[in-house]
Formats: sequence, C-alpha cells, structure tokens
Amino acid sequence: MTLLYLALAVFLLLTLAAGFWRVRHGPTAADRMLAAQLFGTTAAAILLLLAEALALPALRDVALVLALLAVIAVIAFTASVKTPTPDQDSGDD
Amino acid sequence: MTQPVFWALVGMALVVLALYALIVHAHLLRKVLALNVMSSGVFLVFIGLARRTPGEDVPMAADPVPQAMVLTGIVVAVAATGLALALIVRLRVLTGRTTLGDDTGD
Amino acid sequence: MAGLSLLDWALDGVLALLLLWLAWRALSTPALFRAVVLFIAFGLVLALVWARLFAVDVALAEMAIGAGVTGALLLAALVRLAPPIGRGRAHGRNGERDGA
Amino acid sequence: MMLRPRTDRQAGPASSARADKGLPPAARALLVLALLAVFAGLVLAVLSLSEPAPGLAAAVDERIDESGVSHPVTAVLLNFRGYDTLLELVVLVLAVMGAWSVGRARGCAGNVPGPLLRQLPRLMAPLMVLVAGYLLWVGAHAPGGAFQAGSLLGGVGILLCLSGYPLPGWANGPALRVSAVLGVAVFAALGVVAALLPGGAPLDWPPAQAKTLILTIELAAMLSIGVVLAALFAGGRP
Repeated sequence: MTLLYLALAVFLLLTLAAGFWRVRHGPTAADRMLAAQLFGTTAAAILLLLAEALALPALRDVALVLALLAVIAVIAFTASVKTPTPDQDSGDD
Repeated sequence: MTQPVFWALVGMALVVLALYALIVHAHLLRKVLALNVMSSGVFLVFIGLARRTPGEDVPMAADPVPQAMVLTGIVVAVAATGLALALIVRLRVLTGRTTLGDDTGD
Repeated sequence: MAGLSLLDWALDGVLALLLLWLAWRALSTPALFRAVVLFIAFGLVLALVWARLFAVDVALAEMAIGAGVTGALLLAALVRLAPPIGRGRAHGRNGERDGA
Repeated sequence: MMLRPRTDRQAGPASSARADKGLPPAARALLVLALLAVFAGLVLAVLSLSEPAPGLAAAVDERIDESGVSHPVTAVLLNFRGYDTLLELVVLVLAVMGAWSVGRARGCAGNVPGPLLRQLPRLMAPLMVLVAGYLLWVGAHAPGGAFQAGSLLGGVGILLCLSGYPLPGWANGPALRVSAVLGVAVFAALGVVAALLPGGAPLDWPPAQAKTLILTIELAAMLSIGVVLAALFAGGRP
C-alpha cells in the first residue's frame, strides 16, 4: 500500500510539473492563475498521500494550513493584477 | 550517495544559484528574491544533514535542534524580507529608482 | 536509511528538479510579477521537500510563511513599486503621495 | 504617467539592460567560475562528513521529560534553546520598528475589493483563527506551535487588510503596539521570574510548571508574530 501511495505522489508531482509548464506558457493571465490555483490542490493531495506513505499523520495539518493559506495567496494575486479596463489590456506578455 | 547528502547538495546548488542572481541582477526586489532562495538553500543543507542523526520518538525524523533553528530562521527571514521591501518602496518613493549603485544610476 | 527504494529516489529526484528549476526561473524570468509567482510556487515545493524529509514543523512554517505570507508581502511590494496606472487608478490607494 | 514601468521587463530597453546586463561578459564568466569553485568546495566538504553523525537528538530525548512538553522541537524552541526564540521575537519587533520608521502605511493592494472579497473574511477569518489555536495547542505533543500559529494569524491580518475589512479604531492604536511586543515582554518577564526562584536561572523553567509557562509564552508569541507579520504587510506605521 505504501508503494502505491508513493507512486501516486510521484505521479501527482509530475502533474504539478505539467502545471508549471502551463504557468510558463499559458497564453492569458487567467490560465496562469488557474494553474497556480491547481498547485495548491495538488500539493494538498501530495501531502495527504505522504502522510500515509511516510506514516506521519501530522502532515495532514500541513495540508490544512496549505488549504487556508492558498486562499491568501490567490487573493493577494488577484489584488495585484491590474483590473483590465477597456482602453488598456492586461498585457501580461 | 545517501539521501541526506543528496539534499545537502541540492541546497548548496540553490545557494550558489541565488548568489549568482544576487550579484548579477540590479533590481532590488530581485535581490530580495535571491536572498530568500539563498536562505532556503542554507536551511535545506541544514535539515538534510540533520537527517544523519535520526530522532528518537519518530524513527525517521531528523534531529530536533536543527529543525528548531531552521524554524527560527524562517521567521527571521520573513521579517527581514518585510523590512527590506518597506525600504525598497521608500527608496522608490524618494528617488524613483529601484536599484542601488551610482555608476549606473540615473 | 541504507536501502532507499527506486520510488523514494524518484520522489526525491522529481522534487529536487522541480525545486532547482523553479528557483532558476524565479531568479531569471525578466518579468518581476511572474518571478514572484514562481517564487511562491518555489515555497510550495520546498514545503513538500520538508514534508518528505520528515521535518513536519518546518513544513508547516514554510507552508504558512514561505508560500503564504512572503508571497503576499512580495506581491504587495510589487503593487507599491508600480506607479498609479491610468486615470481609473489614480484615487490615491497606492499613489505616490507620502503620508508622513 | 501612463507609460511608467510596472515591472523591469516592461520598463523599456535602457532600464532592462541595466537590470540584466550590469556586468560585462568577461566579469560574468569569471563570476561563474568563482561560484563553481565555491560549489566544488562545498561539495567536497559535505562528502567528507561522516554518515551516522553525532547529533543532539539523543541529548534532547534524554531531558524531554523535564521540558514540560513531549514534542522535541517545541521543547528545544521554548525550553532548551529559549534564548534563540526570545531574541527572534526581538528581531521581529525590530523589523516592524524599522518598517514603521520609514513611512506610513498606504493601503494594502492595488485593486478596490469587490463584494466577494469583502465578504470573504467572515468565512475565512474565524476558520483560520480556530486552526491557529489548534496548532498552538497541538504543538505541545506534535508538530505545531507558536510560529506556525502566528503565521496563520498573520494570514488573517493580510486577509483583513486585502479585503478592506473595517477594523475598529482601537485596533490601530496602542493595542497594536502592545500586542507586537507582548511576546518579548511575557517571555522576558517569565524568564526573569524563573531566575528569581530558589535555585533558578534565567529562562530555566521549573519542570512542574513548565507546560503552563510554555503555553503562556507561546500564546503571547503567537499574537506578536501574527501582528508583526500583518504590520509588515501593511508596509508602514498606521
């Protein structure tokens, strides 16, 4: 079972890497934003898998903290992105 | 190569990488980023090498003393970052610049 | 500690590659805003590394501070370093005036 | 005004050249060589370390029963190496003093918060305070403690700031300053009291009261860390 959890964690890490590729190449700011949001979810899943695989139940608390603070990061992100106005496109590239 | 040595090497790679960026980039915010990456690298060396002495209650856990020191270091690093950012913003307000150095300044 | 399985090494390897790549991108991307976002992601992956190294206390602190508070601090500084843009934003929320 | 740079990339050729090409190629190559030499030296140093290293884990484990808590990291932070933590709280106060002395806080972020963001603290803030309290309590016997709980409280402050939540007037007055130094004050005061006990030394908790003392200090430290982080985010004195 531990083997399966570890394998799943590696797989999720690879999807995380794929997400980073999207952040880098994503055409619009919304793409990047969505991918960044997905990191939090994936990382929480990886932490929960590691909690079982490494027999460290305290890692669930880390996932809890991540779930709460991902919100802060996203809010700070949206607050710092320019609100697009008709005359000025949100030119991220 | 054992796991502690592996992570210590990764940490040192981070330190060297960040040192390069710290020297090369002029923008002060970038320097703050580099300093943060550098401190993360130091912490990684510390925790990685601490795993050579396993803790007692959780068999695989690292030596608790380096963990406590890294914990302290993380909080000090964020306080220093906050102060540095306040100073950069002030510099920008006063001079309009975000870089140091008078030879390239405007 | 002697017999780390292949899977353990795969986990370590992918984490280390991600960490180094993110650090390099965060320090070399020309756009500062994107660099800060990459740095937040770097903090996230670093927290996973701490979890993987059985340093749960450090993982908790890194998750809260490295990925949360530092990121918010950097983004706020980025906003304050930018001058007010256009007329819609000029009502003084982050204007250049110094209230001292 | 419209064309002023937002980031160094959009800043036009002159400024981005200054940001990226400050060094001539020869100097840059020399720098890379020097850094590679540093890296090689570090690698050699690490490879020469002995693998089962003598550490302090056994020493901590030996005395953990006298520390008042059962989680070794908390025991090290609040008992065995109390000076580290005390001075770290001093560093936090110094950082916020530095930030306050360079200017006033001027709003939190660029955009005016929308209705969704304005309502978010009602949902999130109680949850985050609850989890912070949980982390503080659980720190006595499992990973967690004042730092993690305090940074969550800092997150609450950032959330309130970003969402433009109307704070009562007293929150920006003396209450803010008192809670920023509360951690240092409580820690130092209890440390001095411990020194005055018969046979005591500064920051040396008597085992019977150690748990109460540690949790009291952690409570104050958590408040201070949260307030300091939120104040640093606000970026200047209120």
